[in-house]
Amino acid sequence: MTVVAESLVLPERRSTAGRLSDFFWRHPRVLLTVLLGPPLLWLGIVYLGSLFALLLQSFFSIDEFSGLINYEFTLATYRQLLSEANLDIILRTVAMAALVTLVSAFIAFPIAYYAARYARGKWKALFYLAVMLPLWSSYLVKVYAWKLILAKEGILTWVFEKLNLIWLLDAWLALPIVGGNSLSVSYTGTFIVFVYVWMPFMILPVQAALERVPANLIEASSDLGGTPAQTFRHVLFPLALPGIVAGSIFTFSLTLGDYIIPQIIGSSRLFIGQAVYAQQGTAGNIPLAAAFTVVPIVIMGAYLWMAKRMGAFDAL
Amino acid sequence: QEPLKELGKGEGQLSIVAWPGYIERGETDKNYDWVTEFEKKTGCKVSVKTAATSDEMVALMNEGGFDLVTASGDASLRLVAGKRVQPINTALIPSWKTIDERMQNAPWHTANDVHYGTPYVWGPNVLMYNTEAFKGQPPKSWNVVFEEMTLPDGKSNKGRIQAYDGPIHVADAANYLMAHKPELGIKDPYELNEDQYKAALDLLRVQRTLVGRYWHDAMIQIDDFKNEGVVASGSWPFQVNLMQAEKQPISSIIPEEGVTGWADTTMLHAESEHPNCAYMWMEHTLSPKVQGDVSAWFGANPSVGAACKGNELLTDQGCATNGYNDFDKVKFWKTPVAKCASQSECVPYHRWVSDYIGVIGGR
Amino acid sequence: MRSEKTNRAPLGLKIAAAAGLAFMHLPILLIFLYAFTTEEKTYQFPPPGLTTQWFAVAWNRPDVWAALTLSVKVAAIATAAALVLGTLCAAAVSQTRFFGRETVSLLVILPIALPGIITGIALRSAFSMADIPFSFWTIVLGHATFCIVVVYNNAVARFRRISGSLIEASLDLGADGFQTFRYVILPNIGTALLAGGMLAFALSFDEVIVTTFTAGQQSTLPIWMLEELIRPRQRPVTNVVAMIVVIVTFLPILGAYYLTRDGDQIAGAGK
Amino acid sequence: MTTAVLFDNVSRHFGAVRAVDRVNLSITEGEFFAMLGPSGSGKTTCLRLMAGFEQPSAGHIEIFGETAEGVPPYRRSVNTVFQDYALFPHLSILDNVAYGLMVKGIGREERRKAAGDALAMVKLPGYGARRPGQLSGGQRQRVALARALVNKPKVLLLDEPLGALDLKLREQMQEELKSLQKSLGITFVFVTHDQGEALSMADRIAVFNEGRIQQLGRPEDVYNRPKTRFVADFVGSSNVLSSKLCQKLGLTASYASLRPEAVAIAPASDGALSLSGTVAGRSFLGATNRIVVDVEGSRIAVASPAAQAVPEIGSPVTLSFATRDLHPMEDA
Amino acid sequence: MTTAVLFDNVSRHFGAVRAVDRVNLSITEGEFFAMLGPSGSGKTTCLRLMAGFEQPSAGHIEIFGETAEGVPPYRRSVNTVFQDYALFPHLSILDNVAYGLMVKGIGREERRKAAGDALAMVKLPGYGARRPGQLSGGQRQRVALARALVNKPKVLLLDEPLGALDLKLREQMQEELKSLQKSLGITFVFVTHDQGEALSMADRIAVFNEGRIQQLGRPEDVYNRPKTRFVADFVGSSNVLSSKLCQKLGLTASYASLRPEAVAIAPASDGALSLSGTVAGRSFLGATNRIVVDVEGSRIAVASPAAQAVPEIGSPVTLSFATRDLHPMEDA
Ligand SMILES: Nc1ncnc2c1ncn2[C@@H]1O[C@H](COP(=O)(O)OP(=O)(O)OP(=O)(O)O)[C@@H](O)[C@H]1O
Ligand SMILES: Nc1ncnc2c1ncn2[C@@H]1O[C@H](COP(=O)(O)OP(=O)(O)OP(=O)(O)O)[C@@H](O)[C@H]1O
Ligand SMILES: NCCCCNCCCN
Ligand SMILES: [Mg+2]
Ligand SMILES: [Mg+2]
Repeated sequence: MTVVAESLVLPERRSTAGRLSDFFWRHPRVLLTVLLGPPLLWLGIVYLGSLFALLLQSFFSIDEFSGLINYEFTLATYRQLLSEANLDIILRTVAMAALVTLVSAFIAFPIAYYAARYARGKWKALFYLAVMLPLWSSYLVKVYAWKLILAKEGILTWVFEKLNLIWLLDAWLALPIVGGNSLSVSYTGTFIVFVYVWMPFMILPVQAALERVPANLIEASSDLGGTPAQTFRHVLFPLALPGIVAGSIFTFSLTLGDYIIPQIIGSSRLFIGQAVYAQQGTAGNIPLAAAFTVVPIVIMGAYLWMAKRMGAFDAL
Repeated sequence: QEPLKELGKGEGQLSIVAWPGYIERGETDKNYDWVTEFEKKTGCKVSVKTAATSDEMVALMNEGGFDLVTASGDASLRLVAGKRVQPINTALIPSWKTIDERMQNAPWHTANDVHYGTPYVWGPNVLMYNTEAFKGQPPKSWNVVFEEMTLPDGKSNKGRIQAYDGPIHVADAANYLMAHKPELGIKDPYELNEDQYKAALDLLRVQRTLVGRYWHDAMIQIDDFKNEGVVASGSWPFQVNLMQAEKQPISSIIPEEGVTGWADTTMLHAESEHPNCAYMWMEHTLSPKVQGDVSAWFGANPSVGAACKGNELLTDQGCATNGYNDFDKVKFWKTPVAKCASQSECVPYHRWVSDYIGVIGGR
Repeated sequence: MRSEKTNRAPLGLKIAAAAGLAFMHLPILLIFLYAFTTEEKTYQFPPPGLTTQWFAVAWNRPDVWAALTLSVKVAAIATAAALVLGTLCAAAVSQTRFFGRETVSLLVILPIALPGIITGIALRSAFSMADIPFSFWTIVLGHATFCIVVVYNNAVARFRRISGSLIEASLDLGADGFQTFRYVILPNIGTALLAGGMLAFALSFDEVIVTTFTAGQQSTLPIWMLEELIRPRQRPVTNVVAMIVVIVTFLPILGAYYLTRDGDQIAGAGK
Repeated sequence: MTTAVLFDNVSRHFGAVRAVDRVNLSITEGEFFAMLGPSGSGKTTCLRLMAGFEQPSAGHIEIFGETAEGVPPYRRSVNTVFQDYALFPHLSILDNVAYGLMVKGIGREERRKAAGDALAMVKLPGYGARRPGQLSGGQRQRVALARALVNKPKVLLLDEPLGALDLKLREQMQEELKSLQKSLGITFVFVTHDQGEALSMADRIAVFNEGRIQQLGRPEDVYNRPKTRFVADFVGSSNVLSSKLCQKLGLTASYASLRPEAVAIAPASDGALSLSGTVAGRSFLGATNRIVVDVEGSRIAVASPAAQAVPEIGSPVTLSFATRDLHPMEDA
Repeated sequence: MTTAVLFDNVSRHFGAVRAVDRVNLSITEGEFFAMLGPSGSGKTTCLRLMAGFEQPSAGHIEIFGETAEGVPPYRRSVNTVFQDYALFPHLSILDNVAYGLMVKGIGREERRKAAGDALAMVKLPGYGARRPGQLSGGQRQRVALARALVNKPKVLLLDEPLGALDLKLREQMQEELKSLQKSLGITFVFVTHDQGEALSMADRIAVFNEGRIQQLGRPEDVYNRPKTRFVADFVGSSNVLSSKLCQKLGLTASYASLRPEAVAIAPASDGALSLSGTVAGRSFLGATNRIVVDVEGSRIAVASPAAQAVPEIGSPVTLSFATRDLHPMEDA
């Protein structure tokens, strides 16, 4: 107890840090600018700038023969985007993304629920690892592993043969739309791999949302006569919904833009990602590629807006 | 743009856009290596970017950063029109005069008597098939990939065939129609009027019902023949050779309708940063040794006649096997344009692009 | 939560969770299995024989090392950039009030909420417009852009947990702004930053799509893998590399878990 | 008189922790029963045993004569008002209150009407459309009450329902709760660690310590005649006279309790006992002054009416009190 | 007598909210000053203005005669004990206490010694090595106190430091704080919404409502002579006699306060006033019974000594009280 303040105001620090600190304290706006400047410069200028530049390109067109961009404002590219074949691509992709999201939520929920409500101590750590490991294993190697599994002469056929269930597989493949010559060239195959690769992104947000549901709400429901099923339906699920929406931002967006999976497992019918990739890389039609990217941007923009209103960002 | 006046020292680097299998440094099979020696000799370090379709090549060249491209006929004139490639000074390439006369002034690299590159190799798009599925009765016609039928092994061809995932495949359908629907009056599969074009698309729509997945990448096609039960497809001799080397039950023929094909040119980028190395490479590729090795590896034909004799890898029968003498039967890839030679108005390439995407998508 | 010790999970839930986990892990076991197969050209099932030779082969392949080194460098620098930018942003959003605060969180999320191909193409065309040649740094730039959000999320969550009065207490006790950052803020958000950084590293390390568009001739590990998978030379080598990456990252994941365990969940991890 | 809740030697252990330890009690129908005790003494656990969230480790529980073990919470006609209210944040106030009826399958109109009535009963008519987040603490507490009462439970359990409230609001709610209980005639089991609350509201009080009941009786008994040192200490601010002082006063018991308001600062009159000491502290409590007197090392608090003069700290005083105000206690 | 803190017409507005509205006060050095008021009345904001976390929207603040505006918190020799203690979770108890000295650049040994002494002063010697998470609420509160005191502040600000504590612990800490303040002679500014706490601890009390000071004075004045209805209502449980009753009793003021303990249930003796009504409620408070009597629609609470008989609910009674116990009030 040696320091005795002689007056209210302690002596001003002479160090630069001290003076700077005083300066920031008196001018909080300057501090804010210093904090926010670099990230905003990066994201707001570099990233958003690039996005806008890209969108701008969608108002140009391409010379069909030489493949060079014609820098004149036109809506021709959008007219092209709205051709039937391209609308098919958009519809196909959005439907796939929606389905993948739905089924991912369905598979992820029990895992997240168990991890949030029942797993404790060591088990909890184990669950966490079990969810994280697939996220950390190479995306490409996983996709190729599925190629082996789904190929006509692949592991799944082998298993079905051993189980004498090959008729079941054949019956499924005979179905219209979802069927095909083999799983690896069917929508079913594309769908399975999409779910496999993106579903883990759903688990952690859902788990986080479930962990935030106070235990006593569950007890309150039970106390008021709610059976476990009713408690799930009326309390648990609605409260976990923001987590599901947060997770779906990823499953939906990642499906929407992927071009590698449908290329490797699929029937050559294009998805948006492939169309963008093909227009940009293969065809060198940057304007059309840019117009195609408008679709996910608009969809995700609406999605994010809705998610934000639902409070899903807190669950991210 | 003026071509290079004289050859200087190598810049130490060279980057090439090429078809897969065109530029080998012995990594897949150490006997096939025509890069290492070049690098040693010239000090030009070669890097290769492979492209699976002509469109991709054009896009890569438009983007820039490359010195050379092995462009097929459907890409080469587009590159010239877009001023992406520069004329070459044949005087700086001593082996120019050894080039097969059929190739020396070929229209796909010559515009207004100016040459835009050196011929590389050429070849047919053959019909590759699985010998077990065809049980000793090899297909004779392209009909196995265009029409539903029962194959000699007793099973339908549905889901067991493939087709090329590039708009240029429309020409294969037109070629088939030339033989089977003469009333359409198709004279050149790359020059189609609306009716002819529509007939070709209709044929391709039938094909869509038979194809599980279109092939885009040579290696993936090989995979599909091995693991996906694919038994017949238009293909390149390259895949046939690779699979035969692996002792797979694979063979190929040139069907009775004739074939489309490619004759590729090594073209120099308009803004090439390593033109000296590029000229050295062009010269290098015209040596009978390289021509023979590439031809053997890819199943193609050399552009230098001398390569047909005495090449260890190609062997003396190689040229005949690969169709060296069928030059006239091959309808070489070229870019379809509206102002065509054989009739008044043709469907241009950009419609081939968008419509083919539609056909594959099920439209 | 107190009574849950005594609660048992319903059987249906257990089965569903177990089945879900099995679905997530069986294909990974397959990847491991094929690291040991004796067949090098195709993935034959079941494998004709097992061998450990591919580990030695992978060890001796210079291209593996080159790709690995590049990926580690890219991920490290992208993570460092994301750490700085994400922390600054999180500090601004959670410690101050300003117009458009809500928009910032949207802006930060955007690069990951939009498909990678859009980020990739946008940056690519911006680079070529600005005449920036593709290089190591363009890859880093692309990766850092979508890594910021992971750091930001972790940091914001932690900032939310540090009660505001903690910082005021420090000021009250005579510490200036920098001292408060050094002695109070940093120690309290440190573990969250570490966890966020690890996830950012993982994201960058496995990113194919954005890399495809922002890389020139450089080949990161995923790009190398793509090449290897399409044009295989020694297929099992790819699996060996994939397997080793998983095993080597096991400990850091566990570390991140324990570091942030009693705090907020590492939500949105690995996006 | 029916027995609403019966605990027969009930224990609940968590590992080594004996949260509830051999508790016997019987709560009569219509009674306002309070459980009082310090933090961690097992009050909540008792309540959870009644509600069905916990199962006894040993012993037997009956609710209205029926065995309670194995009956899940949602099949007990017992409802709980949780300490932090546990309102469903995603539902409107009306839907919160109607929740119990909804899960029972009561039609939409009917349950909304019932919920509206319940809200009116707790003086929150017209609040039905709001969300819990838009209400103040006291209002939420009332919603929680309405939500429980709408189910017409036979027993209502309340776990420190007023703990989070302002003193002023708390006093108001105490009165409201008490009169509500009177008018509805429902059995209330009320947990609190605030002795004043327990004394003023309950018909009977069980004082808990370390999982056991220390004393069970009417408020006056518990306050005036604490059975143990613990109860004397915890309930009211009784003085505990040490064995030394007891001896000095000629008592046989080793401890005795003496309420501050039973002590006067004055020479002893006839028949009264007296002790002398010095003033060690004093504070103004509004209605009274609290004067702490040091008597041979023990501190004895005196509640002296505000009107009376307050002696200075350090001055010697004589304390006097009646023999009947000294209550001998057990040692525990 | 030096003025420690001076507020000269200080306001602090947040948008439309007038958190602090034209407050004047002057706190004397060495004083124990309490700020009492309901939630949201601006107490914390006043404290934050003194500590430097907020700047006044209007008015002027002086601390020991020096202008406080523009001086950042870290250069004011004022320290705060936060309501939630705000101990640094990553530091040991000793390092927490030594923090203020560390950032001032005091050497390791010296500051550890000073921190150890401070811990001994708050009766926590030997706890230095623990983490805040390993202490109970009361212990943490003391650490927060030691951490502030080790800097020898000239003014110590305490924001409801006892709010989170158990009743029992709270009483104990009240005594300790009070004696500490006496022995150190530091100016304490103490925020609470518990009237009992303010009355028993403070030298002077400022009663806040809606950002304004309603009354400022000694505890006895505030309790016995509330200036406004609000103060009467909020401090103690004074009865507020409506203008109707005032008129009936022949008073000129429109409102008057009357403390429950000043009322007796008995016929009026000489010179006393009386009212009659019926018993509406009664509850046992330990030392007293609280009896609520309905007098022509107004409710008047009576604190009747526990020893006295309690009339039944509904029975008619007469209330009597001395004229001097009636305090006329302003309307506000
Ligand atoms: N699920 C549990 N697991 C382990 N111990 C528990 C559990 N529930 C309660 N306990 C312990 O049992 C004892 C009694 O707890 P209980 O909650 O019944 O006390 P309480 O009297 O309600 O206290 P408070 O006034 O703090 O709410 C405590 O020591 C507590 O830590
Ligand atoms: N930073 C702020 N922004 C907006 N309003 C504020 C802010 N701080 C305080 N207020 C408002 O000012 C008023 C006074 O708040 P203050 O915290 O001073 O009250 P208090 O008397 O301390 O209450 P409590 O007893 O609940 O702590 C409240 O209405 C509060 O909502
Ligand atoms: N574990 C990484 C999987 C790759 C997903 N990348 C998403 C990036 C979106 N911009
Ligand atoms: Mg409790
Ligand atoms: Mg406050």
